[in-house]
Amino acid sequence: MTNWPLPLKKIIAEFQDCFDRMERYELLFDYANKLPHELQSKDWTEENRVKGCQSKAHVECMIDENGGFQIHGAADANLVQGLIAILAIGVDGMPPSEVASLSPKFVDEMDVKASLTPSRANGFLNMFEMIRNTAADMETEA
Amino acid sequence: MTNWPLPLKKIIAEFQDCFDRMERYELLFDYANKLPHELQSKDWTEENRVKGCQSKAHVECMIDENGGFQIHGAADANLVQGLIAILAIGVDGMPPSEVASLSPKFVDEMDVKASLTPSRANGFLNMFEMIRNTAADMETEA
Amino acid sequence: MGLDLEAIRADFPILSRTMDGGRPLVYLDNAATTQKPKQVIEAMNSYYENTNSNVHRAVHTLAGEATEGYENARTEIAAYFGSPRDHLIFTSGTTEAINLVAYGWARANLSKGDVIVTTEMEHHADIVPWQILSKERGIEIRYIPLERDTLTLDMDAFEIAVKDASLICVVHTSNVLGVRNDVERIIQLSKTKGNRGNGAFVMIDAAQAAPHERINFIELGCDFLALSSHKMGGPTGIGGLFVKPEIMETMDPFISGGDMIETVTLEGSTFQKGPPKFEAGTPRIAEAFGWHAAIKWLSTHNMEEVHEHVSNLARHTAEQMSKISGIKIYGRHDLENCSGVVSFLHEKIHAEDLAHLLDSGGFAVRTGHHCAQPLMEALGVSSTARISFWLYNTQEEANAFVGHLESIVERFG
Amino acid sequence: MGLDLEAIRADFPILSRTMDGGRPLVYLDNAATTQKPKQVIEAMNSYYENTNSNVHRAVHTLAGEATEGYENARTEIAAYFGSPRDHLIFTSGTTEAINLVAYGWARANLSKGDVIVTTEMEHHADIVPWQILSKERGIEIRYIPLERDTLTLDMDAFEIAVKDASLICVVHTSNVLGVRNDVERIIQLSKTKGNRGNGAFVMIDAAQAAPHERINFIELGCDFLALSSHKMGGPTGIGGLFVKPEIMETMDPFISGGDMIETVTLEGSTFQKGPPKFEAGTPRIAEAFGWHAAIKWLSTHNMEEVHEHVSNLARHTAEQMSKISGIKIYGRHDLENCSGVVSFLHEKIHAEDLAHLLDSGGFAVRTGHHCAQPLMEALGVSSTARISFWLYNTQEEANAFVGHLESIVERFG
Ligand SMILES: Cc1ncc(COP(=O)(O)O)c(C=O)c1O
Ligand SMILES: Cc1ncc(COP(=O)(O)O)c(C=O)c1O
Repeated sequence: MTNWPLPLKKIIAEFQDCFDRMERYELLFDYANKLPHELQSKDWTEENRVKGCQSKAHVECMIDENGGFQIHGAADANLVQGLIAILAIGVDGMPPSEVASLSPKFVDEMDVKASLTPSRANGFLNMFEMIRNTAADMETEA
Repeated sequence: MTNWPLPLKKIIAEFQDCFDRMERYELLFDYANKLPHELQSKDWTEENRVKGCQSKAHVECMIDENGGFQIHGAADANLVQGLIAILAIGVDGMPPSEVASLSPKFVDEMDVKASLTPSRANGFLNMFEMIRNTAADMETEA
Repeated sequence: MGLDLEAIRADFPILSRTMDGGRPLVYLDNAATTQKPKQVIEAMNSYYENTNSNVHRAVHTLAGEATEGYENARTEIAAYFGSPRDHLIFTSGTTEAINLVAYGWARANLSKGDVIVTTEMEHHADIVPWQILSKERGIEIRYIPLERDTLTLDMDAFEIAVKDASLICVVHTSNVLGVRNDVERIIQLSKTKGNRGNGAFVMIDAAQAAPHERINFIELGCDFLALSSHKMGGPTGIGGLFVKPEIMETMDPFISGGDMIETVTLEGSTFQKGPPKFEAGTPRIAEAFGWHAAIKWLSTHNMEEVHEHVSNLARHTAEQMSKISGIKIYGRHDLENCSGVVSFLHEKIHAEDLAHLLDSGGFAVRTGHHCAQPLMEALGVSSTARISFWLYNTQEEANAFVGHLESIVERFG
Repeated sequence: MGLDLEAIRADFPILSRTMDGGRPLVYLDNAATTQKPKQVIEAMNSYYENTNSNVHRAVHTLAGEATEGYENARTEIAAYFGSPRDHLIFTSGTTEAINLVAYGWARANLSKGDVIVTTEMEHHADIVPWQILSKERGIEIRYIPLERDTLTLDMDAFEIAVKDASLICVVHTSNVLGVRNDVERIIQLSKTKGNRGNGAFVMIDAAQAAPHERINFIELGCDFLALSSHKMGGPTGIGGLFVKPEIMETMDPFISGGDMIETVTLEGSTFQKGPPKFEAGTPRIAEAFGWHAAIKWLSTHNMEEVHEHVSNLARHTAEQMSKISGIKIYGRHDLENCSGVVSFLHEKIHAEDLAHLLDSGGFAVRTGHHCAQPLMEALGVSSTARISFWLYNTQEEANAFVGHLESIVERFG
């Protein structure tokens, strides 16, 4: 296992304990309800839309009062929202520099195919890329 | 062997005696020089052009003084002209009604693939069809 | 009699594939594309392994065989649709076929003030080309609405709209609702009342119909019929447009280049007649061999039995599904001539989630707007989940699907 | 090093086919279409037997694998041509690619008074679309002549013509003469002197170049590059147009329908960005898998060696042929960068007769105008016979061909 941030490590372990894909989906559904910072649908704009997702997904990155990274997001499909939640929990409060160097591979380790929604470009990877870039920008700006 | 007109029968037999395709082509080349009624190139018109032939081929049907069928034709490629010649010799002077019911299968028996020049429509079959139709028309007109 | 499903399934190599967790593949996305019988795969193999050559204008043996096979495919495919070979133009599919009508025929024959009538039920392939044409030429488009209660076309509105119409473009069988339109009546009305009684031209999008209904282009009496090979057991990359020859003559060339010309000089060009005029460049040769093989394969089955089979599967499945709490069906499966398509939603579980959850059971199900956003709008939804049956699907598969859907709804609903 | 011809030939099932009288097939019609290695045939088989599904917009496993494979094909094919994936639009071949430039770009960006410069050496695919556009929009076409003595483009004429030109369309390598144009200089002149010094757009027809020359679209610096899969070991039914992204943005949609839209309402539609905007409908999925396999297969060979091999074969064969009495060669095979094409005629034996006679020896040879009637006109002939080599052809085949040609000339000349 790569050296994931601790909260992510825990989540990955949870998924690896699942019996089958259905159970993993159940877990993802659970996480969908655990968004640390839900982006209310009134705040869903063209600007924070994740491109390449078939369902609607919106994500914004912010810095908390301690300079830690925050993901605010939501999606209309639960599996997508679950992924956003996991990512948001995994990096919550992390220094942007660390977020910028995170690998999207943790989803493979969780073994949820939802991440592979075959849009033209992979929606999840697009989101991940966007988050990393934002984090990198925050870094240089800081 | 189908019941071909005698002159055609003889020609078919000649071809069947050939050793290989090259020899059959040689024979076709010979026949190209034996056109009974050559259509001079000055008389090549859009109207008597055989459609679907890659090379230029022109054919006209006439009735001789005894009411017998005549094919006047020519082509720029020798193998095509050879086929026209064989057909012209084969039916020369025949009653149009017999020409109208002739089958193009004799070419298969001669085993010359030239007949199969793969144009969009098969040039030789187009020519044959045209000749049969003209013969049938002559028949009804007579 | 009836279909021998075991024998049919044995013809499709992909149907023995196992999915996640060793589950068998249950392929229910046939309206998107059907699977291919081995006869089709082998026909293309054999083409590439024995015959491959460019067609037309060459005299060597391979070119002869390739040309013969290619043109033979045209003859046999046309015959399957009740037509002589010179009625069939090969295209890359239904989409290009409809575009050929828009570029080749409509731009040459319609002008500002003309009206094109189409419907709310159409696939984007039968909407966007007309919208582009409309914008370019000031041709008006009118959409026949879907009756919200019966989910069928508003034929009263059609009877009125047809009077002004020069061209009517209608989908034969919906790719979302499973509804078969009364194309016979639409064509008859178009021909008698269309264009102020002078008769209107009719284009029928038969992409979803041909896989389970035998269509006779000549008897049907429309002017254009658009088709995709890949939705009826054939390969991707090929389809066709049937056109009445007298109408083909009034069409301008569309895609141009080699093979569609008679002569080219620096001053200008003259074109071939008939289908070749619209088939520029190296054609889809292997694909024509493959489509031909699909037609041959389909011909060994009774298409009335095929239709009954897929429509029964859809009807029974829709019935079962509608008993699951929270599931709503979009479409009409009580109609005798319904196709194998069932669209549905769950009141709480997002369609995309549903599809993932179904996929984990081995069930291949599509979700989305199905390239029919105006229809989605009419249904008041942004997308649906959709299953679609073809002749190899079994009642057991349908039952298993319903069972899995039930358990998903219980667990996630 | 050098090419391992035996291993290469073993990859092509068709090359072991025997012809009339048990003679081996000597396939010398590669400029029309090349044969396909078994890796390509198998890639398509495997697609149909394991993966077949419509791509994009679905979440089930097969759709995911098909989409991944299809888009991966785009990435890898684009990379082979030195480009990012968003530069490559899949088309049905070179012909459709050039039509896409004519319909999608030229109609949106050129107008009456604009000048398109092309050449006498072009394939009809690069002439007819411009003639149709010219007639429709009053855009002028100027043809750079072929220098009758050197059989190369008159570059002095080009330097003058380019000044007024908005768009330059040139064939990279002639399908008749074997001549490779100095496309680097043509592009450089177009960019610096074109359009009164503002720079002209350049479209390069690389159908005949890609099979034996590694082309880097970015380094080459043209705006459009048109290609066919079937001439480089890939399947029929697919090809591509490379376009610079900033230019792609200025293009109108061409073929329209599903998959290329962002939204469709009854009022109008908005379109995708990048290549998807120009890929309406179900794409050529199996074909993309096949072309990708061809690119992978080609990548295992050194293209400089491939080029040297085919051009040496052409050069030596042309030399030998020119010693046969009555044979005249049309083309330049003394040039180092000549392709594998040799056109010829016999003073007495008609080209079509020649082709039949050669075919009876197992030699697949093309005759005709090769979709280049203006070039035929410039050469003062109506057709030629043409042999064309690819990487699997051997010196023994070339020798056998010359021998058979000699014997034909002796017997029939
Ligand atoms: C130079 C050139 N351009 C264009 C084409 C047309 O290619 P396709 O028929 O694959 O569209 C060809 C093929 O014959 C060619 O040789
Ligand atoms: C009704 C209908 N029309 C047109 C199309 C477009 O067909 P293709 O994508 O094969 O061009 C489809 C396929 O999705 C369809 O279902």
